[in-house]
Amino acid sequence: MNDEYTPKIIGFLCNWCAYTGADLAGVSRIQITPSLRIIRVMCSGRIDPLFVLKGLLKGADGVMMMGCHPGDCHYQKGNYSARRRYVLLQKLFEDLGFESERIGLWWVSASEGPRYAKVSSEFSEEIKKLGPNPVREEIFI
Amino acid sequence: MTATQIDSNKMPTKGAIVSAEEGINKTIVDIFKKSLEKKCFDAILIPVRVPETEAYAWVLLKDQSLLDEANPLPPIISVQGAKALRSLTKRGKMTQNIAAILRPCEIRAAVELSKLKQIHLDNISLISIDCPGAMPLSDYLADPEKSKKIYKNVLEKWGENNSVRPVCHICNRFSLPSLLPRKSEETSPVEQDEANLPSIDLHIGLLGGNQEKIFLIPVNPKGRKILEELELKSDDSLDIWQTKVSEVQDKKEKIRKEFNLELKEKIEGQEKLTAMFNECINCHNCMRVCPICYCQQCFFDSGALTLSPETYLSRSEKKGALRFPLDTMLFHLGRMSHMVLSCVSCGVCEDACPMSIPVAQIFSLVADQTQKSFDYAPGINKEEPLPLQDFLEDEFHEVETPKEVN
Amino acid sequence: MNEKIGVYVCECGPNISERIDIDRVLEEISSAEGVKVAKKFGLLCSNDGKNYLADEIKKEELTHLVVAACSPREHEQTFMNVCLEAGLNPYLFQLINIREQCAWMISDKEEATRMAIKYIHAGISRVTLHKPLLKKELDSIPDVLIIGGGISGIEAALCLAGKDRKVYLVEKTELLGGMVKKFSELLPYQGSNLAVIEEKIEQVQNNENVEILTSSEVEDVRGFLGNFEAVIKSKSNGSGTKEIKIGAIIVATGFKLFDPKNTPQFGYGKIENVLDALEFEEMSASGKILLKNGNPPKSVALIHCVGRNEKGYCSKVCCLYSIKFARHLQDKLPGIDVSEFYSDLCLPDKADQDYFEEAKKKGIHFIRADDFELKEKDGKINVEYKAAGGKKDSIAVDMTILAPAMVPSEDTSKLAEILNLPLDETGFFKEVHEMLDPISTPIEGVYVAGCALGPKNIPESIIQSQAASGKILSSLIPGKKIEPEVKVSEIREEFCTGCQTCLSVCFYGAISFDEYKGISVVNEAICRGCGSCVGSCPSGAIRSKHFTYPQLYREVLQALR
Amino acid sequence: MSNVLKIKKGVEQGANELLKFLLESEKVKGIFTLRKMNENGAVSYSLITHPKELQNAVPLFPLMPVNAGKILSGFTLKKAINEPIAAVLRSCELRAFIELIKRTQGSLENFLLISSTCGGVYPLKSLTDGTYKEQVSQYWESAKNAEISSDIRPTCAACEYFIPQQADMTIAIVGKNDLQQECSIFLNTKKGEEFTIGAPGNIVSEDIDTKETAKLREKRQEQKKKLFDELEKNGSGIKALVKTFAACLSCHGCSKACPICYCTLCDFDSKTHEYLPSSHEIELEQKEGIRLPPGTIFFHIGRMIHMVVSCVNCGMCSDVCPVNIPVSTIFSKVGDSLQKLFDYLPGKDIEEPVPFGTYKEEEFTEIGE
Repeated sequence: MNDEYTPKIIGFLCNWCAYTGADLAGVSRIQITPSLRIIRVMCSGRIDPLFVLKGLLKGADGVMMMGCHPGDCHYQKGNYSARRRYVLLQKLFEDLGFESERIGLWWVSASEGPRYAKVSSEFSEEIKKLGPNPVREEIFI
Repeated sequence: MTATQIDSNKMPTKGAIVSAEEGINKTIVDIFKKSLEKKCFDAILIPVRVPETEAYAWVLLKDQSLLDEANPLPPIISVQGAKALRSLTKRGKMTQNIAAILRPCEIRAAVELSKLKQIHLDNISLISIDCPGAMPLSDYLADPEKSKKIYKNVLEKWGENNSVRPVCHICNRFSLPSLLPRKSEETSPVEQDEANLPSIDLHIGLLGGNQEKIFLIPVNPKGRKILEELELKSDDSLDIWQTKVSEVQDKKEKIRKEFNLELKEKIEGQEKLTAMFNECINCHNCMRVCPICYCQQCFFDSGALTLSPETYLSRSEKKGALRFPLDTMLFHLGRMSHMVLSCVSCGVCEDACPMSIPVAQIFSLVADQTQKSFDYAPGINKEEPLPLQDFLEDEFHEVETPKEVN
Repeated sequence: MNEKIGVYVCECGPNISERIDIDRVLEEISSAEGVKVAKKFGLLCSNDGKNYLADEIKKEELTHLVVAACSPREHEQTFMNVCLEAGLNPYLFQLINIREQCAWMISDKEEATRMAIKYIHAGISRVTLHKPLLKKELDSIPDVLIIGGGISGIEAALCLAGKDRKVYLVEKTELLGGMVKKFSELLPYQGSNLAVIEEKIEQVQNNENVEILTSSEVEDVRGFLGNFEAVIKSKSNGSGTKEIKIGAIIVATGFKLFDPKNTPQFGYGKIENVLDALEFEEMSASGKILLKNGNPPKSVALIHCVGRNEKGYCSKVCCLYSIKFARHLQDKLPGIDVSEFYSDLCLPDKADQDYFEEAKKKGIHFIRADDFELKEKDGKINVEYKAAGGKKDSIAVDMTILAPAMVPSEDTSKLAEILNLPLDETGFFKEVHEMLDPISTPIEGVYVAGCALGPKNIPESIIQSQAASGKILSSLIPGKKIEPEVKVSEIREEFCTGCQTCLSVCFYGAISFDEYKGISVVNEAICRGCGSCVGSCPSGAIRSKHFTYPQLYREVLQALR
Repeated sequence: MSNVLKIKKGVEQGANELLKFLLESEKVKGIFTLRKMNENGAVSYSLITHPKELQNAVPLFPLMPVNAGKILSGFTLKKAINEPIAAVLRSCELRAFIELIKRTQGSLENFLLISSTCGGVYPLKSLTDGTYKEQVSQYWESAKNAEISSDIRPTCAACEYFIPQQADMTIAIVGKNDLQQECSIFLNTKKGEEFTIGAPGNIVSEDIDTKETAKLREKRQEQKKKLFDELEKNGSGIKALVKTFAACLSCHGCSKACPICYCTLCDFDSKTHEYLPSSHEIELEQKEGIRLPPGTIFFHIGRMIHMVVSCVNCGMCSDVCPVNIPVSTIFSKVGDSLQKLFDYLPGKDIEEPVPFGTYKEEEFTEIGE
C-alpha cells in the first residue's frame, strides 16, 4: 500500500468527545488507513479558522474538524461557535473556487468509536478521489 | 565625485568577462543555473515572473527550471529586495548557502537592516548588479508590454532615457565604484583595505558591455571563490567597464545637483511642504513598503496619538476647521526623523503612494543633506556603525511582543 | 537553543512493542533537534516505570519530557505527577498517543511505525515551545444561593442551613412563602391548616445561617461548582446590587397560573363571579365567600383543565384542589350545590382516591365534560357543555371557579439565560434526565427543585428540595480545594483592541472589559480553558496557555512533513 | 412617506445651506464633512467649527479620500462627543461606522447623521491623473437620471445599498431630475426634524424610494452580477488566486485603509506569523522554491476570515492598492454571499450582533451529522 497515495489529512479533535471517540476506535481495534494526523484541542471552539486555512495552504490534502454533538459540548456552547466558523470557511472556499471538499466538520461523541473510524475513512477516500492538494506544488502563494 | 577619483587600486581591477550573445538576462541566469549545479549555492534569491502574469515576485529557489522565468533586473522594483531578505532571515541565520541578487539600493537597505539586526547575512552571498533604475510601478502596470520595450532602451542608453523613476534618474549609487565608502561626496574614496569595501561579494557589471558581454567582479575573497567554483578566471581587465561607469557617474551627479536644487525650491518652507502632503490620505503605504521602516508596530499606527473629542474640537476652533485624517504631516516628518539617515532612496514609497505624492524625491533630498552632515553613507559596509546608534536603540523600540515563532 | 529533551517510548507490554518497531522509532527521533536521550521501557505507568522516569529526568537534567505511550486521557496526569516529583514543571511534558492512535488502529506495522514517528516528532517540536505553568488552589465556597422563596426554596434553605451552610435565599417579592402562602388550607392529610408552612417560614427567618434577600433578583451569575459569583439586585429602597460568592445554586422559582383570558369560552374577566383558583383561595382564606352582589353563592361550578389543551400537559394538582374547594364550600355554606366538571381525574397519591370518594358521597356532582361555553344569563352563569357521550347540556350557577394550568413563573427564560440553563418545550427548566437525574442541570453545581421543573404538589416539591440539598452537601464539602484550570486563556494587552468579541463567545462570563484600559480581561479563576475566545479574536490578542498558535502550528507543520 | 425639507437651490448649494444653518444657529458645535484642500481637486474630511470655513465645504463631492466611518471611530474612540456634531457621510461609511461601534470602536452619541442617496465616488486615481475633472461634469447628470455614472469605483457601480439606513437626514440625489434647482433633504428621524426647525425652505411629504431609485438599484444589481462574473475569468482555485495576487507587495495597505480592520496591530503583521529560517528551509526542501515575503494568499484569505462578514464594499482597499489588485471586488463578492448566508447586512442595525459573536442552536443542523 506504500506506493499507493495516502493523503495527508489533519484532524482537529476536541478533547472530550471526538478525541475520546478516536481512542475508543483504537481500543476497539478498528483498523483505518493511516492518513489522518490528529491534533488535539480542548474544544472544537478553539479551532481557529486560520489553522484550517494554514493547514491547506501548507499542503494538507484535507482538514477535518471534530467536536461534540450539539448540546453535548463539554464547554456548553463551544461547538456552536465552531459550526459557524466552519460555515464561514466553507462559504469562503466555495466563493474563491477553492476545493471546499477538502475541509469537513463532524460531530463525534465519546462513545462513537465506529463513527470516528467511519467518517475519517470515508473522508480519506473522498480526498483520494480529489488527489493531492495542488497548493503543494504552488510556489507563488 | 569624478571618474579620476575612482582610484583603481582601491577597488577590484580584475574580473571575469563573460560574453552575452544570448542576451544579458539569459547569460546571468545561466551562470546561476551553473552555480546551483556546481553546488556553489544551495538556493538563489532572485525576482521571478509569476506565471501567466506580468508581475515579478522574489523567489528563493533550488529548482533550476524556475530560473527560466527569473530576471535579475526587472523593469520595476516590486517588493524591495531587502524586505524579501528580511522576511527570510529576520529570526535567525540560514543554514544553507544562499545567493541574493539585488539592485544596489536593495543591497544597501539589506546592509542597513543587518546593522539593525533585522537581517542575518551569515551564509548569504550578496550579489549586486549595475542598475539603470526601475520604471514607475504604475506605468508598468498600465502597459507592461510598452514598458518592457522602453526599459530595453533604458538599458541601452544608460542615464539618458528618463522614463525611469525620478529617484532612479538622479541615482548616483547605481554601480560598485559608487558604493565605495567616501568621507563625503567631494573627497575621493578613503584609504582602505578589503575590510571596509562594500559588503558585496560579487558585482555584475553591465556598463561598457553594450549588451554583448557582462563583467563578473569579485569584491572580496568570497567573491573570488564563487568565480573559481564557477570555473571562471577573474583576471580580465575591467577598464572599459570602469570608464563607462565614471562617465555615467559624472552625468548622474550633474543631473542630481540640478534636480535637487529645483526640488528644494519646490518644498522648502513649512507652507510648501504641507502643500506637498495635502493629498495624503494617511494610508501609510510608504511606510509599509519602506525597507528601512522595520518596526513591528509603527508608532504612528499605535494609537498613541488618539485624543479625546474635546481636544479635536478645540483644535478645530483655533483654525476654524481641522483636517482629517489628523497628523499626516507629523507622520511623514516623524517617519523621516526615524529613518532618513538610513534612507537608500530606493523609491518604493513613491511607487506605493496612491496619491502620487513625490515622497521618495522629498525623502531622498533630505537624506542627501542629513547623511552628508553626519558623514554617513547608509548600507555600504556592514561594519560601519549607524550614526546616533544610541538614539536609534531608544527610538526604534516598539511594542514588545512575546517570542512567537512559526 | 539548549533544550535537553528526553523521549521515552513505552512498550506497554505487547500492546505497543508488538505492533510498532520501537527501535526504529528511537533511532529516527534521537537525531531530532534538542533531543538528549531517546529510550524505551517496558511499562512506564507501572511503579518501576514511574521511578525510572523520575530518575531519568534528574540524571539527564532534562528540560523537557516527551513520553510516547497511551492516550493522554489515560495517563497524562500520571506522568505529570512524575514530573512534579522529579522537579520538572509538569507542563514541560507532552504525552504522545502511539497506542490507541497508532498501534491499535493501523494494522500495517510499517505504517504504524511511520505514523508513530510523525506523532513523536510533532510532540518534540511542540514541547520546546511549552511554558512552565503553575497550578493554583482555591478554597471551594460551601455557601449556597437559593433562587425563589416559595416552599421549595424554604425547604432547601432549612436543609442546608441545618448543616451549617451559609444560605442566600433570594425572593423577588417582599414575602416568603410563594404560592402556598396564598392557599386557604391544605389537603386534610397534608395537615389541615397552614401552620406547618408558617412554621417553616419562621424557622428560615430565625436561622442565622440564612440570609434572606426579599424584593431581590439575580442579575448575573458566572463561575462553576464551588466557585460561583452572583450579582443580586434589590428592587426595594436604595435598589443597590450585591455581589456574593457561592459554591452551588438551587433554582426554585416555582410557577404561575395560566391566564384564563386566553381561553375566552370560560368568560373569565368578562362574566361576573368567574374566578380562577387563586382568587378563590384568597377569598376563602379571607373567610368571606361572597358573590359580587354581596350574597353567598347557592350553586358553584368548578371547571378543571383550563388551558390543558393549550399547554398540552396535565397540571397534576388541579383535580385535588378543586375537590378541596368543593368540600370547603360545603363546610362553609351548607346546602350549597357544587358541580365538578372534569375531563380526566388525576388522583395519583395513595390517599387521593378516598378523598374523592368521600366527596362523591357528600353529594358533589362529578360531571365528565368538555367544549364549555359560559354565558351570562339573568344574573347567573350558564355553563354550557358537552357531556361524555356527546350530549349537549347546561346548568346555571352563581359562581364558577376555574382550575387553570400551571405555567413557568415570570422571567424563567431570563434566569435560564443568566444561568445558561436549558428550558424544555413547555418553558419549564429542563432536567438532565427526567427519570435518572431529575433535579440536576447541565451546569455542575446548579440544581432545580419544585414547580420550576413543572407541575408538582407540595410533597413532591419538598422531596426535590431535600434531594438537591443532599446533592450539594455531598459534592461541596467545606475545606475541599478546587483547582481552577491552568490551561486558561490570557490577554496580551498590547494586542487587544477592545472589540469585546471574546466576551460574546465566552459562555462562562470569564472575560470582562476594563473600561479604563479599554481591553478585555480574563478572570483566571472562572476560565475553563475551552479556547473559544482565541478562535474569535481577530487581533490574535488572546492566547490559550498550552494550546498557543505556535504550539499547534508546530504540530501542523510536522503533520505535513 | 416622510417629511422632506426643500431648499430652493441646487443640491450642492442646498446642502451647504443646510450645514451653514446648522452651524450658524449653533444647533451643532461643528460639522464633519468633505472640504476642498486645493484647486486641483484634493479634498479631505474636516471638522468645521467656523461658518467661514464652510465655503470650502463640498459635502457631496464624489470622492472618498478615506472611509469616514474609520475617522469617526478614531474621533470617538476615547469617549463619545458631548456636544452635537453634524457628520456628512455616505451610506457605506455610515455602515462601517456602525460596524465599528458594534465592536466598541466608537460612539454614535450626539452625532447628527446626514447622508445622501449615493451616486458613488470616483477612484482616487482619477484625482491624481486629473481625469476626475470631466468626469464630475457628467456625474450629476447620471445621478439625476438614476444612471450608473461611468468611471466610478467598480464597487460603487455595483452597490445596491445607496439609500442610507441609519441617517437622521438624507439628501436625495438619485433620480432627482430637479436637483439643479432644488435640494430635497429627507428627515428620517425625530432628531432630523428637530434640528431643521427654522431651517430655510419648506417642508413637504415624499417617499425616498421611487421608481428611479428602484431603477438604479436594478442597474447596480446587474452591474454587480457582471462584476462578480468577471472574477471568474481568472479561473478558479489556487491558480486563480495566485494570478489575482501575483503582484501583491504584502504592504497590507488594504487592511490599513479598510474601515472594518480596526486592530491596532494586525495579527498578520505580528510575530505570530513570522517564519523561522528553519521553517523556510523545510518548505524550500518540499517545494524547491518559495515566494518571499511569504504568506501572500494566507494574509488575504485570513483577513477575509476576520472581516468579510462586515465588509461594506466601500472600495478603499482597491483604491490604495499600489498594484491595482481588485481587492474590493473579491471581498464584496465573498462578503455578499456570506452575509446572505448569515442573513446579515453590515451596518443595517446597530443592535444586531456580529455573526461570529453569536449563534443559533437550530441552524445549519445538517452539518456535522
